Amino acid sequence: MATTTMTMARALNEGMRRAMERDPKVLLMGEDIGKLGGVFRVTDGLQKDFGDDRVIDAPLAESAIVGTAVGLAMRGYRTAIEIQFDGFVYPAFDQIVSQVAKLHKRSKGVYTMGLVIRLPYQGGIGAVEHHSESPEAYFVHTAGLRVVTPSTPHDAYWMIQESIAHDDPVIFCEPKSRYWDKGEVDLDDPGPGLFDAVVRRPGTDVTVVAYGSMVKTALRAAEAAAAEGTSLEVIDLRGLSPFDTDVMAASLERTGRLLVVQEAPPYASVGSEIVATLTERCFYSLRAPALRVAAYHVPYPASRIEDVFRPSVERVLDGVDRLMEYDQ
Amino acid sequence: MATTTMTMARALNEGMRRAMERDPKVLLMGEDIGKLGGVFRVTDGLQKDFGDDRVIDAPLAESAIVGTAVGLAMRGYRTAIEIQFDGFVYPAFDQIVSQVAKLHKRSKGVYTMGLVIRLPYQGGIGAVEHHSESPEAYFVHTAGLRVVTPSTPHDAYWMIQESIAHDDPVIFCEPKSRYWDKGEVDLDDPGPGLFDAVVRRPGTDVTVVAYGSMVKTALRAAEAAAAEGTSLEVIDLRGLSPFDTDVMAASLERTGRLLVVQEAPPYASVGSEIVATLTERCFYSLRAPALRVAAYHVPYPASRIEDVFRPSVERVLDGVDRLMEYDQ
Amino acid sequence: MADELVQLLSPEGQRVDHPDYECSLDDTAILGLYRDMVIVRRICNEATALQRQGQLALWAPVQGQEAAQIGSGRALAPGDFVFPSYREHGVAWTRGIPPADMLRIFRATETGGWDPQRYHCNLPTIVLGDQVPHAVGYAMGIQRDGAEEAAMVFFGDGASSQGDVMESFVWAASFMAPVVFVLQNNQWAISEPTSLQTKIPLYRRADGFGFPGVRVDGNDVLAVYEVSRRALERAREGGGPTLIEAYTYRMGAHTTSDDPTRYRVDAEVEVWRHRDPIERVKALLAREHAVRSSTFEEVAAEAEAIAQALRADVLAMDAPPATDMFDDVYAEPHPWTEAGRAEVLAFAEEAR
Amino acid sequence: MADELVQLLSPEGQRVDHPDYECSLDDTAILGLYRDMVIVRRICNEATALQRQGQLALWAPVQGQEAAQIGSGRALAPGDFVFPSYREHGVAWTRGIPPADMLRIFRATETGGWDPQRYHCNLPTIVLGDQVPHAVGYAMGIQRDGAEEAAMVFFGDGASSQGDVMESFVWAASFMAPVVFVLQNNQWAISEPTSLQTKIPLYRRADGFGFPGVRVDGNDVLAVYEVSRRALERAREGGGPTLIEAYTYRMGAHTTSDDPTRYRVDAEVEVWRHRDPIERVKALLAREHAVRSSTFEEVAAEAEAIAQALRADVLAMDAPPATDMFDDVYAEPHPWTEAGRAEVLAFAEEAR
Ligand SMILES: Cc1ncc(C[n+]2csc(CCOP(=O)(O)OP(=O)(O)O)c2C)c(N)n1
Ligand SMILES: Cc1ncc(C[n+]2csc(CCOP(=O)(O)OP(=O)(O)O)c2C)c(N)n1
Ligand SMILES: [Mg+2]
Ligand SMILES: [Mg+2]
Repeated sequence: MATTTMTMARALNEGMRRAMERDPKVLLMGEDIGKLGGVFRVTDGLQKDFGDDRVIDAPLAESAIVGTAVGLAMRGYRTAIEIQFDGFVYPAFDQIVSQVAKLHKRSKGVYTMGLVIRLPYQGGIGAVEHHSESPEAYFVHTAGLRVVTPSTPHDAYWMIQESIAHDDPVIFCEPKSRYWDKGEVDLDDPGPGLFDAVVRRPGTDVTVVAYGSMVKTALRAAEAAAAEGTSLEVIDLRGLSPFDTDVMAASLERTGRLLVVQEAPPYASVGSEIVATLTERCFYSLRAPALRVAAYHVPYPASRIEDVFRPSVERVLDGVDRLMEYDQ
Repeated sequence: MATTTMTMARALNEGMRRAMERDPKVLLMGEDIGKLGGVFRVTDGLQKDFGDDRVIDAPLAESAIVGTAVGLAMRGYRTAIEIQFDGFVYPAFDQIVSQVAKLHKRSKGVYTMGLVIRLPYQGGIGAVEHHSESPEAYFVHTAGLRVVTPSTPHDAYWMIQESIAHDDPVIFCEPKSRYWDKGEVDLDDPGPGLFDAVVRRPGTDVTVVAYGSMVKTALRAAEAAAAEGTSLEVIDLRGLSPFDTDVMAASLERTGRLLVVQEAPPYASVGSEIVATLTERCFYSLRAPALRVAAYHVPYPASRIEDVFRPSVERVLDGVDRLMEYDQ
Repeated sequence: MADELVQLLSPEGQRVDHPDYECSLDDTAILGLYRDMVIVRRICNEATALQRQGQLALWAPVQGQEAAQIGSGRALAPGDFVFPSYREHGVAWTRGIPPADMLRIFRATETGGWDPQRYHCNLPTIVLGDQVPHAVGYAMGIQRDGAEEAAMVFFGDGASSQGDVMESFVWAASFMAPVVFVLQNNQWAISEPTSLQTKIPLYRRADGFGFPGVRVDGNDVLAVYEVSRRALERAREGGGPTLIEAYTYRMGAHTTSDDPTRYRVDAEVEVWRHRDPIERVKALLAREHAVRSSTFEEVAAEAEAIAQALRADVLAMDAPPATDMFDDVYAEPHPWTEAGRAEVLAFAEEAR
Repeated sequence: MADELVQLLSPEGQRVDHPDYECSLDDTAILGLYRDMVIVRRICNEATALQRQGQLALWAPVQGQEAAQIGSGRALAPGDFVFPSYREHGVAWTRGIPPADMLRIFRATETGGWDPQRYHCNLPTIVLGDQVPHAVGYAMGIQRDGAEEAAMVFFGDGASSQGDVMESFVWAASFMAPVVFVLQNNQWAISEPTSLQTKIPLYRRADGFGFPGVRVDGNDVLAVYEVSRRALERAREGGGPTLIEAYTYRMGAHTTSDDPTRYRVDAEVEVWRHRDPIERVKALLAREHAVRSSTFEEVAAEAEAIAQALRADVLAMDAPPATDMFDDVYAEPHPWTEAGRAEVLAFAEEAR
């Protein structure tokens, strides 16, 4: 078993390198991904090694980046797109929703829309406006897309490869605040499937479901809660469309309490869906209503106050408290 | 009390006429809204009467339609945009999400983004692809926007005027399958507020929440259920962001059973949010988990089979049955 | 206008000299183009009739634009790939797509219609401009494959205002993509005249992006063919993109839902009737190539037979099973989609 | 390049004749422009230092582009309205915006920075191209008001590829909107050279849309001023839009997060150093207008004082209260937003 320690950014880089080595039809496209290696250096060195025919610096037009990747997919290529920051994916929204999501259906399966749209998402890096968005709900709501998000270097390494190899379009959400976190990567064993949820910490009192950046926050909260005698089970969702209802339900049936933690604003979000789905599935197990700890219904604020906007350990613990109070 | 009978399309037309008469800063903009009067004739005659400086036929570019309306708003104008069909709003998504929704905040309230984006939405008219979408969840999730949807000519007449007069941007969703339905319009009394839900039919067993086209479907289902001895309370939501939690909760506390009916696909949708919000608010009143009857997680299908995709009276009744079975 | 318009055949069917282009087609080929146009018009009329009879949800007539579509479509090589919008029935015809397949989306029994890889012809794209970057991306794929092929993409005068179209121009120029943009300027975008989209001729849009633009008489099939052939060759040989503005006219309504009397005058339609794309070839064939009236009658009879077969095919075209909506949404099963399928099946079961 | 570039002042500070433009500014005015540029550069250096010291989250240096921004900004009339992107500190300066306000978004204490109506200057727009249709729409408002005003909008060579920018060209041309598009071609879009966005000079983009495009030496403040003045006058008088390509150079990094050594060579920067926009005006002033070195020292001292005041202001700039995020999201209270406010307040209460 070959394991190595690396950052998530590096793990993504290595994962893409492997995908490109394995399949000559794999291309990368995005703004500044060539010589610069991307603003986060996730594609560092890849253009040098694979050439600018395969690692394509794109003119600045997100709609055309996605639109041309669709055309490349029609010709049999698999393009992993880098959108420079979450907030810049919206100009491509029409191509994603009206074309990427629908062409496999429209062509009765003739076209393989095997493209990946990499979105460095979520906040927590003190950035200016539009650089800290959590747009995943838009894509989860859209039929025809798949959405995943790793929270560890190991998952980043494997999930990017699996997403590129997948025949469906995958919106690949990268928690940018975790790019520089290091972790062990097992280079031989991918572990769970692309859309499987993983129990990161077992517990008995409350099921805490998180994804992306919030997994770390949830784990810290679990640590703190344990010190106070409350046992949190922390689930890393990994797949957002589809998400892993079974793993969440199994946990909820034991704990009777569900808390969803997300960086996105709450309304009509992934958290709403998890609550609605799990409430229906586990109605008789619920000792309290499923609750959410999320951002607020405001545009991402000036980053000097982003720590109030993004769920904190304290807010997770507060959610836990609220849940624990219900059946006492 | 002056009431007249008219179609929803006509009511919208009259409402916009009144808004334009009242306020010279009100403009209309969209594709084919001038001589043609819009593909649904909702703006019929308005260019003739108000001139092409106020009723502006736009070049075919939705992003620029919204973007220029933003600029007009900065200059003090209030533009009611017509997007020709729901499926063509996506090219404007960036302007809506990154600019329209955020400029009031960014300018600390200096800019009034008093614009309206009219979206003929939902299906049921046997149209080709992209002409029957229900994109409301995208906008409800987005902070900074408001979303409303009338279901009757009376509401259409008043809500369009209130939306145009509103200082926040309003996504105005028009259930196109109801454009030709006639109804009484009270020209003097608007009735409930812009975001208020309305109980369209009182009942005792199940609270059915619907909006847009589905209100009619829900009312038909209530009729049928009554014949079989089940009493449905039908709520027309009207406001989607914000929605009227109080009216729904008051009903749910009496019935103990909630069914949300929507034309949009279910995941991470308005229905998910209603279920999540109401489950939390009325946890101890629930006799069954809140359920949804929605479209499916597929692109809008070929319209020859749209009646299976869109919730039908039968599916609503089936949802009611499932709810009623819980506590028996 | 005249001096910027490539024309090889006058409205009266007289040959016209052009400094840069000359007709390379022989009798048989010209008769072939004539035949194509007659058949496509007949298909279009049949479809309109079918719509009137409630057999189609909608139809977008091509009448008046047959030369623009047949001339460009016939210039394509089999290996080229073409990206139509929603009105390119003539182009689809040149790719060998069965007429009934063209009508599937209009009968609303499906959202596609044919196998795009088989015919090297993409499915109709309804969202204005969305197909244009697809063509450019496809062309970038051609480059990477080192193939001598080209992509050709169709869009209208109205669609030319969409950002996606212009971003595609940027890309095509930047990557020297082997793509030919065919802008059919049929003077109208539903009720909006071309003058609302631009104050200068649309072919000049290319000037701003650094590749050639050419305006061709879109009702002159010979000119359209030659201009398209040249542009496609250029693309295949690595010369980069070309914008062709086919200057033509939509003789009918925008679609069968449209009422053009609300926004345009009959006199305008009359003017264009005298520029009919079929009549001028017929005149040429009759005069210059001594094609006999019996041949024209044969073509008409063939078109009639195709129309009748089409009618039969369309009437036989049933709604798909309800569960069709769940097929092919994803390449691998997605549990949310499958949950819908299960619900529909259970419901159908119950109803029985 | 030379023959297409409007230049009135050589890099050496020599006057240059131009057939269409001549300098209308007197000594005082030119000294004023010099002063502006010196101050803006000093502000920029201070901001960079503040960022290095951890006082700003980010900074986007304007160094090298002072003439492009001061020349155009100073050509504006008070009633005109200007739409900057995120690097237009020079333009903001010409609108009277306090330097500290320019830095608020970079200190991440807010997402705006000033009252746009007061200064007739929109807030910085970060999403590339989004501000361009705003300017056109604003200009359409000017038309409807019957006012003699113009809108001016700034964007970069990279942003020129965005659909929104080109759709704005369509609109401006179609409605003859009183808008001046200022494209600062600073040769780079982060790591991407302008040659990736276009193969021909960007000012020629306007040709494809039917309005004038002009390339001006963006490091020549006199030329930028005159070209801008002319375009603004034309706009105000109903002549429609103009595209000005200010050919300049980003001397610094894209932002303080950027590392330009990864993608460009020092020699290139050196070449542009010889074209410095400030030095050439200084040479002119010294030689032709006999401005004494004491005057230059006074300007430097004033710039220094402004920089020090800026530093003090920035250091005094606190994070807003957490509930700031709930203010002004909506013009009227929205219950979902207010629920968040209540939660944050309750939480703060509890923590006390
Ligand atoms: C993005 C988008 N907006 C609006 C529409 C509705 N629509 C369909 S066809 C059409 C007019 C298109 O005109 P043009 O591009 O000239 O093509 P033509 O119909 O004349 O062939 C419009 C506005 C659409 N399909 N897509
Ligand atoms: C829609 C969008 N995509 C990507 C970005 C990220 N981004 C910020 S600045 C920049 C380069 C812009 O270059 P240019 O337009 O030439 O302006 P300059 O920075 O040179 O002034 C990029 C890619 C963005 N802000 N908006
Ligand atoms: Mg047209
Ligand atoms: Mg630049």
